[in-house]
Amino acid sequence: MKCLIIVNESPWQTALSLSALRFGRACDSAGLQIAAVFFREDGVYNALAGTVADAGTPQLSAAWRELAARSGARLLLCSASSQRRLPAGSDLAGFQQTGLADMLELMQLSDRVISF
Amino acid sequence: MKCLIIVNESPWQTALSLSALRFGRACDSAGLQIAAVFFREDGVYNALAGTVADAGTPQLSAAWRELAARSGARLLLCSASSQRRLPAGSDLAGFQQTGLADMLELMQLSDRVISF
Amino acid sequence: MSAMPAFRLGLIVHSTAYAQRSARTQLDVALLAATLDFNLHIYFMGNAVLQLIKRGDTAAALLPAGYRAWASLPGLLEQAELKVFADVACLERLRRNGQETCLPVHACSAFEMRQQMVHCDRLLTL
Amino acid sequence: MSAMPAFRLGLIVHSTAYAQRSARTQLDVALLAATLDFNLHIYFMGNAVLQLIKRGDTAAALLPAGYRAWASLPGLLEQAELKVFADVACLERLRRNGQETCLPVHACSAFEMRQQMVHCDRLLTL
Amino acid sequence: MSADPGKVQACLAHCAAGDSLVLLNTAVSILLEQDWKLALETGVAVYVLADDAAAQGFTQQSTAWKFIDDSAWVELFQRHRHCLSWK
Amino acid sequence: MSADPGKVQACLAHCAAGDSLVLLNTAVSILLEQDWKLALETGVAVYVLADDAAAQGFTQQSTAWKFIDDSAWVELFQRHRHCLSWK
Repeated sequence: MKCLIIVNESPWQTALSLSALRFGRACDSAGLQIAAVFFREDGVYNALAGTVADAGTPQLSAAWRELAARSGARLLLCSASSQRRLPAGSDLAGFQQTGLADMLELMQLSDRVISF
Repeated sequence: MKCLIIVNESPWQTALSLSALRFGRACDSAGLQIAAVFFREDGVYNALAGTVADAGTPQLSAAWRELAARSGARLLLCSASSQRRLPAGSDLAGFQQTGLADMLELMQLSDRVISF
Repeated sequence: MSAMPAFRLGLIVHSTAYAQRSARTQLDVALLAATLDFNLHIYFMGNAVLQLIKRGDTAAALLPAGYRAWASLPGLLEQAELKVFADVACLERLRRNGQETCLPVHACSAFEMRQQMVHCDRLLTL
Repeated sequence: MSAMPAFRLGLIVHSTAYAQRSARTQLDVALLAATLDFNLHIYFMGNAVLQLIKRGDTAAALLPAGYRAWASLPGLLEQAELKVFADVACLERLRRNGQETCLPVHACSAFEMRQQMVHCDRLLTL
Repeated sequence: MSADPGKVQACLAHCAAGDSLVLLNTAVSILLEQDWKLALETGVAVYVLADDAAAQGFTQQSTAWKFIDDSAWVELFQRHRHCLSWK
Repeated sequence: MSADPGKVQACLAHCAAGDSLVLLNTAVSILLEQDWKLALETGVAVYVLADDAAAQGFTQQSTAWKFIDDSAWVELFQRHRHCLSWK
């Protein structure tokens, strides 16, 4: 079973990006194929690495890359959202910019979709 | 009369940062002294310049710098919030990192405080 | 990519007008789905239907225009169907206030909305 | 900087526990104000008072610990006063559920809270 | 000062005579509800940011509230010692 | 799936028999309210993410809901064709 995970929230203003990460890890552990994690709106801030994180909670951009490496999931940034929010030349290693058309195609090809 | 403006929200997820900008401009027009604009939590993303903005709405980091130049307001980023969110080496021209102690001191020295 | 003919996409819109700064956050997904000729169901939850009403000047509030592009949705579809649903109580408040939506909207209860949703191939919460 | 002796700061906390990811968002302001020996009023609005209850393991949810540091607040104050206010209905729900707050809290109505607020030199909405 | 329609009721409960209430951003949509002011103490003046109201499509005049521009918003801010946000 | 206590009631109104409701994040605090389930159709199974409940300080067992771990969350996700978020 193939699934698409959509992340709409910034890494710190809510705990939803964490929930999404936990869900992604649990999907991978259960043997589901994660077609992609698609970051929209403030979710694209997940690609930026802060320099510190509170003890006990992950640095999310690194955690997403680790999940991607383990599961084969692609990490996709909505280009419209990114252009509004991220400075030119940002280090987005491991994340790819893509359009909404790709999101809709992935959605069609996936068996399940979940939004955070 | 001296006032302190606090911005807690990201530039796109709500329209509150815009409201704060409008309020700052109106304060300046009315001859109030803006002691500082203090950016906390996701508000620190206001310092990042995206590469595009929708027609009819300002690119906020530039708009804040313009207000600062005109009014003499300092643009202060909460360092704890920034470290969690902004990559090392981000271009934050016009914005200064500072601690919560500075915010509390500014608050004491200001006649009015408003949070967005 | 070409849309499979019978594919029906349900878009669930929770945000009211300018809850986000950009007017295009949900709109762009709907417009794109329409150009791909998906069968499209759009569910406006609660006050989200305020995205469809007529508004005055937005520039003074420093807000981008854009919501009126919802009205162009039907024209983008070739063969596909478009159905728009919104909360009956919220539409009643609009009617009382003399406000109209720029798209024909089916007024329905939460439960009726849900009965429609299950007929979609995919639901996307925006 | 040294705090002016009689300065009373009111902190208004709207966010419940983990509404933001960091447990320190409002806490750090309160702790700092306490070390500066400000007179401190803290107003927990609605469910924000849940920041003060005992919680289990947070690591499994990938959440940082930290809220228990609210309990250290009284120990940081030398001469200054600390008063903590929360919504009476919310505290009643906690009591029914067998949950206690880690700070002594004055239960009050919205209106009573507001009567207290006006005696602060400065109010900060966090 | 409230910017979120979902928070206006909580805000009203904290108002007392002599206060001013400013509705901005999405909170102006509360004007659609017939009963939104039921819980409000008498003697609380209600203001609505005119530019936000126009952007939201609400322009109806009423004796129950007053539309103000941003400079009047700043005047209110100066006149009141405290400004609380409900967003 | 709901992550916001303020949205749970709207979510309940959309539920029908056979649905599953998963409470996560701050939405688990809704368990404090005695009447929160009044508007829920019968036949809707209620699940609460155990790790979130622990982090929020809610661990009371009840016949009205079931605590689940993240792997059971994924199982529910697989079992239902659609997953709607109320956050």
